[in-house]
Amino acid sequence: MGDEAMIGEDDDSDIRRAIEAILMVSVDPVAPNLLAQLMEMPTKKVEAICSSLADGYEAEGRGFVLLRVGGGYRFQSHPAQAEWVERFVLEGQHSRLTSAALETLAIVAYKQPISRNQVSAIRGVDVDTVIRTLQQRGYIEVVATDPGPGNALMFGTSQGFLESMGIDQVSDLPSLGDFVPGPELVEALERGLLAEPDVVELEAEAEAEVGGEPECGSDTEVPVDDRT
Amino acid sequence: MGDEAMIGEDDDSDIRRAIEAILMVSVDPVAPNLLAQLMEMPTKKVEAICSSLADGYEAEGRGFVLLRVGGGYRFQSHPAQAEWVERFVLEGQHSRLTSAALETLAIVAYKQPISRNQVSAIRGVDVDTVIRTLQQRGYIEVVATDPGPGNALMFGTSQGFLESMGIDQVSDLPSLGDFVPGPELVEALERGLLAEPDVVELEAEAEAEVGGEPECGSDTEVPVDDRT
Amino acid sequence: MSVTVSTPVYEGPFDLLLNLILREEVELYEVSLSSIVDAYLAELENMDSCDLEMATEFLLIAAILLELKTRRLLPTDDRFDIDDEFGLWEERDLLLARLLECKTFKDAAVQLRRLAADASLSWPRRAGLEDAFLHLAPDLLAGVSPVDLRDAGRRALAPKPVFHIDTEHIAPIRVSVADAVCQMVDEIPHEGTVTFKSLTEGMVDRIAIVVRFLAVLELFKQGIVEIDQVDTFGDIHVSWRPGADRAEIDLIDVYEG
Repeated sequence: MGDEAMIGEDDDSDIRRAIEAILMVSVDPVAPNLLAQLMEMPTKKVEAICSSLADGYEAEGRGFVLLRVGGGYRFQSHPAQAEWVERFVLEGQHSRLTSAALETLAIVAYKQPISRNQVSAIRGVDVDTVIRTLQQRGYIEVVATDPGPGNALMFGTSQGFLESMGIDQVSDLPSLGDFVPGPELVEALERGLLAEPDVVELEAEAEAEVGGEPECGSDTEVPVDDRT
Repeated sequence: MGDEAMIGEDDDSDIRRAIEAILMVSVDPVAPNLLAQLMEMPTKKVEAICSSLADGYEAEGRGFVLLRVGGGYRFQSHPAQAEWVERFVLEGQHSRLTSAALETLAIVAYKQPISRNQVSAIRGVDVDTVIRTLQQRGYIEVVATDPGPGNALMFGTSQGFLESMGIDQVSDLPSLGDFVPGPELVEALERGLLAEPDVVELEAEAEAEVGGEPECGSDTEVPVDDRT
Repeated sequence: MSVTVSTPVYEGPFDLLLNLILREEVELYEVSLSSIVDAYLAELENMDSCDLEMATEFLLIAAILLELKTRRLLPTDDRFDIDDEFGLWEERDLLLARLLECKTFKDAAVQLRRLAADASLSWPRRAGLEDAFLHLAPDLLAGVSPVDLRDAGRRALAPKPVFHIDTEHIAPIRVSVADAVCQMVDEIPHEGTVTFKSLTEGMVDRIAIVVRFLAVLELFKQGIVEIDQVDTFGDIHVSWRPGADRAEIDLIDVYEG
């Protein structure tokens, strides 16, 4: 770096900011050539900036590090802060799955093998984060690849799931049995809405439908963040 | 860094590091009192440190921010880097809400807890579809059941709503009073709704008879609260 | 004046009404409903699919406008009962209150839109726990029984209500003029006359009687029957026209008056 680095300082700070932003929101390590592609600059340059960023954090005594891991860069907690993170994990984390997450897990458990898109179609919302959490926590895993176009990953429950539930095999789960309508559906039915029993059936079309939002009125549409 | 002279400073910097590490591994906003509990220090102190961290990132021109949102602190990408992040995220992660959905959301947000029928009464149309969309997108949720006859489901905004709006709590929303139409608009509307010119005279007489009973429509107050 | 309904989409039941009244202080009776309908239909054609909600809202707006219009166009009765007059005012005040409320939340929604737009520029970190700490994380399924999971499954897999319009109250019209013509050529004697009353004997449905009446008029138009009404409001006598051939009857599929 040395002298030349000083000249390019102003340019670099923009790139640095962009890289910090991208790495902050990325779930997986980001490959330097992907960054290079996005920034339209040489990979070497990206790598130099990333490593100067990492050095900077270390020098400033930050609680996080920028790590080169698994073929890419990722923000992580600083190893020296492990004790605090452990304390947070043990005491602070929600100790239960949200009802949304539990419902997603139930869908996977009862409908496995099932693709992410199929789960999405049933839930009516994006399930990426939840699926990731369930996978990360070892309750579900990829059990197959859909032979059809797209080769979607098919998820199923894991051994860890069986252990947590205290059952030997998936078929030990209680039968879904006769459908008992919940209060919401009862209310909807009372209001003259029709139940659509076919929804339970998984169809190939469901996957195709996931992409299209049923919302209309394109001109007045407003982007609303939906990353919940 | 001086040794003894900067003891207070060192304490803080330890805490700062710990907070940075914890926030780095957390998915949801971390409540300040949880941090306070882990750090065994007053919540006020944690809040002060967090806000000084946030200010620091801004001053250093970082690509990320430390945001107070949805009742806690969270690392997010800097809004100024939105263009780069969008490039990286690729698929439009921003789902869109129609104006109708947004107006319904506003009603729920300001009048919560509120039943579907109450929302309907304000919107003047059936809101079933919109309510379901908002629910599926995680902006609103059932927060209670009306104890009265019918046991209507009462809706309120969710944690996801706060995060989407970038606010810490519902009370951070601008006051509804700011949106009540001014007297000119009320007058204009009244003029527009006038039945016949001579009816006005009739009305004047009538008012004199009844002793000037206040007209619910004629003053600037909007009866928004009478359904709660 | 011409009301140009140029809004790309009608949204919110009172929006249009609100705009119409506020914009240039539109006199309601000058609002041409047909021009609004035309603009609306043009808009519908531009859309890929029919938005039921939008269509419904439009109908509601049209109904409100129509009601207000008729109220304005009808001459005011000087001897108007004061109570009725109050009722009218109350109704209008209610509408006014609703319009104001609608406007309030409309403006609030604009603010929410701004908040959301600003917030959407910043993405949250969602990476979560690093692998090294995963073993420490408490079992999220602790305390969750298989029955709990089944209940969650039932909730998630429950049939979802779909939008459905109850049309049971709309009686389908099952009688056609063509059918009535066919039936009546057999019932009208070639000699002598028959009364319309006897032709519609036993019919309860008003629409069926109307259709029969139209059928008689149709036969008259085609020169098959003669019609005679002696007294005002008296019974109508129908008789076969001498020399008319039933083969000449032109059966009409669609009756267009």
